[in-house]
Amino acid sequence: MSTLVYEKPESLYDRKTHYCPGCGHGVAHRLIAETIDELDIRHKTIGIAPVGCSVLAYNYLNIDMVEVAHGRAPAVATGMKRVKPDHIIFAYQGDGDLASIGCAEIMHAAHRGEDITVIFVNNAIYGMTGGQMAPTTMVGQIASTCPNGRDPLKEGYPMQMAEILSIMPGATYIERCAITDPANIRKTKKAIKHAFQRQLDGENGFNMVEILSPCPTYWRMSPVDAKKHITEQMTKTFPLGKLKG
Amino acid sequence: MAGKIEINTDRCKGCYLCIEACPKNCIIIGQETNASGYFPAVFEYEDKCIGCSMCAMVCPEVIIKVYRD
Amino acid sequence: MSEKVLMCGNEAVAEAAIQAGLDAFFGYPITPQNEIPEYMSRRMPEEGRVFVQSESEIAAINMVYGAAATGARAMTSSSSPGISLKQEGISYLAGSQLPAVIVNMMRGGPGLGNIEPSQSDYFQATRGGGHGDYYHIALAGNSVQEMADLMYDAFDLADKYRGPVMVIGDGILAQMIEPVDVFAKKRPPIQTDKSWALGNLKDRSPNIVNSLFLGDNVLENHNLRLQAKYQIIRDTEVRFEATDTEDADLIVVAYGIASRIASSAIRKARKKGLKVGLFRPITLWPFPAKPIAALAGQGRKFLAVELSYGQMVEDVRLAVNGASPVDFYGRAGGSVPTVEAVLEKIEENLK
Amino acid sequence: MTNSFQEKITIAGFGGQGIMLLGKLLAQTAMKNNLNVTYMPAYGAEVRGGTANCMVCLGTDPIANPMVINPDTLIVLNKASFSKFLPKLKSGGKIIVNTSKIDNAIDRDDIEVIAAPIDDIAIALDSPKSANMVALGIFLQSHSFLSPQMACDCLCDVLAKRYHSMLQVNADAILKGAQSIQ
Repeated sequence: MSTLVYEKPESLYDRKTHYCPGCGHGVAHRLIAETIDELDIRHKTIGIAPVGCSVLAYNYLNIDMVEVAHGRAPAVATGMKRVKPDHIIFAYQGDGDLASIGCAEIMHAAHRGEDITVIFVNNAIYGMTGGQMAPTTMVGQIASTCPNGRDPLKEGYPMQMAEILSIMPGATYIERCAITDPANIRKTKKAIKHAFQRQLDGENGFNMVEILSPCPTYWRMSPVDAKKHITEQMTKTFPLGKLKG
Repeated sequence: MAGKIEINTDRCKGCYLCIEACPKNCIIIGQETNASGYFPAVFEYEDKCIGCSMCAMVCPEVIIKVYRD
Repeated sequence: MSEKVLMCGNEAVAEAAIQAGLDAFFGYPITPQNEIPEYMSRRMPEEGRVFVQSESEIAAINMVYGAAATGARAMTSSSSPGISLKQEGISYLAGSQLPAVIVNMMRGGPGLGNIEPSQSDYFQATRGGGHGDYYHIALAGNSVQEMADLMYDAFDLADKYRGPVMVIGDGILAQMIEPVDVFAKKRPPIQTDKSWALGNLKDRSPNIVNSLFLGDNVLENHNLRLQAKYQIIRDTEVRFEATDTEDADLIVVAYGIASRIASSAIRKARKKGLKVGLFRPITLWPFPAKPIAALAGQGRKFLAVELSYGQMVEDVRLAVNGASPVDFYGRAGGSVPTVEAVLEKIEENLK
Repeated sequence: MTNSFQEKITIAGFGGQGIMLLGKLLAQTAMKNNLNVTYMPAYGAEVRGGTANCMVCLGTDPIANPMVINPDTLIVLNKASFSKFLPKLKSGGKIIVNTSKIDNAIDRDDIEVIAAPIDDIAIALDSPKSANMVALGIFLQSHSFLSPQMACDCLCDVLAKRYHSMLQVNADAILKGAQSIQ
């Protein structure tokens, strides 16, 4: 007599995604959906989809969602949380959205200590527009707008947003995780759950979970190699672990 | 402990992360393409499965159901 | 009946918004509208409502977007350069069909311009302003009292038509102090269907607030629905004030502060026996084209007076459609037309 | 029943002389006594120092245009304002000049000059900061539409609560200003 021990969470639609094979967004969506189900907060959670590959996140997460302008998710989240303080408000953002065009919005949401959660999916590249350099692209990493690899003298160093935000008094929980192997995926979920639980408990402060996530397509790697690349290379620039809280 | 998985192969995109994650090597690459043109992951060695859910944990498409006895 | 008090336009607009049921204000300082966020920062917490000074105009309009998406009455205010920054968010509000109120106390431009009164954002306010095929209602008062009164209408119209509504003033209307009763037009907010709002997900499928429409014709169909809404607004929401236009040989068209300067000139012209009237658009969009067309012809002339270099005059010409000559007089860049200059222009037209 | 009238006033001085408060009190007094009124502060980029000026229009009819280009009455409390605004004063208009700070010759003979050592009157009251109120007293005394006492009665409406201990001092200054030109 076998029993079902794992299936897709209720807060995730049973739907084909537009993501490339091996993309980390699918796993990140699932972890959020599982967290929402397990905390039983579907009726009072609002998600914010960014511009970037996850622009259509509202097609996959079976919850109330809003799609917003590029980089502005933390400002939208601010407006929402202020009028709906009993709701769990999370912004789902990529690296271009959060660290480049939306740098002011993320810094100030953290600075004000908005009681929101940001799920920051960092794959060090612009996926949707075709593999251009991101603010988090690593030194030496090739992208379509730095074809010889990122040169810090010309393009600057990758922005370490978790470290930058963690020094702000308004930010109370910041952790960097990775979607690589089952153990790290479990840790990622635990971090998301902790962040949402903080909102649920009415704890003050800005929460962010940064997720190092593979982009096999624009890293020009197989999905399996892309995961190894996170473990072996990406974590050197973006070390895993809790930075605050 | 015996387990069983069901892969919705129609929706598989052939990333094979599940194959890499499976500690018992129960999953293989299928021989025929699915509707999207991918060679899907296929649950082949059913007797070896322990229902550990590692495959489901890494699957980006969330198309694996896991059963355990 | 409540008593009139002295308030500047900015403060009157702010208090009227609160009385109209504003739930959340988000803003960023810029002269000459600073009294609005300052006033809100005092009063909104007193009412147990939300005030946030944002990090930028872009953030402010997106905070409005977030609050509005949950069905709250949300508002921001700014002045010309700041309104340019908000255009991204205004386009998204229009695309996502979210109600919100934006106040623009116009100053001189282009660029950083200056902080003096101006009406040079007329094109921006009446042609959508941001990207995409959209319009929003634009309401322009010409006194502190009317600016306050229009706030009640602005929130109701935003809710009724599910979209952004702009209330347009200028540096003078923002700063000038006049006796005002901000409660004069107080009424309960109109009740509209807000089943589209986010939050409290129970016994329904999830709501999505979105301006992204992919797929064949999907966006075009969305645009057609918006256009149908705009047509209803054009047909039903036009507002204007016509004074002494019936017997007029010349009709001066002016809105906002320009209409007050024009009315001084018209009064002097009437004393000289010249038959001059004033047509004052209150909705800049929808522009009162039909009422102007009805006055055109019959040997009548028109004169548009603006604190800009010929923006509204284009709408007057479109409305008149060749039936009458349309002249223009305006100053811009923060310079204000004098009554004498307008009178001279009137006399020149009636020679 | 007064005859129909409209008065356009420019009040100017340097920042800190209480120009804005003078304008606001005049506007409040007009409103309280059933006149139509507009008050338009000039707002500049400079915050402290520099010149400050405001425009007040009051009268029996609704005020169409709140802008004052050529005032009927000009109140000037410092030299810079005197030089800037005197040429704009309407022919037949009145100028109230603070002779404590302005010793310039007036080169127009088509206007009525009301000269008073406004700062010195305030200093004599032991309240140098009330020069603005002295000026208002002079203005009201030199026109017939509102009495100095009416302004005194409106002080509590425009002075912030924390300054209400200064109500009497300001009222004294208004009345003293009025007396100075009787």
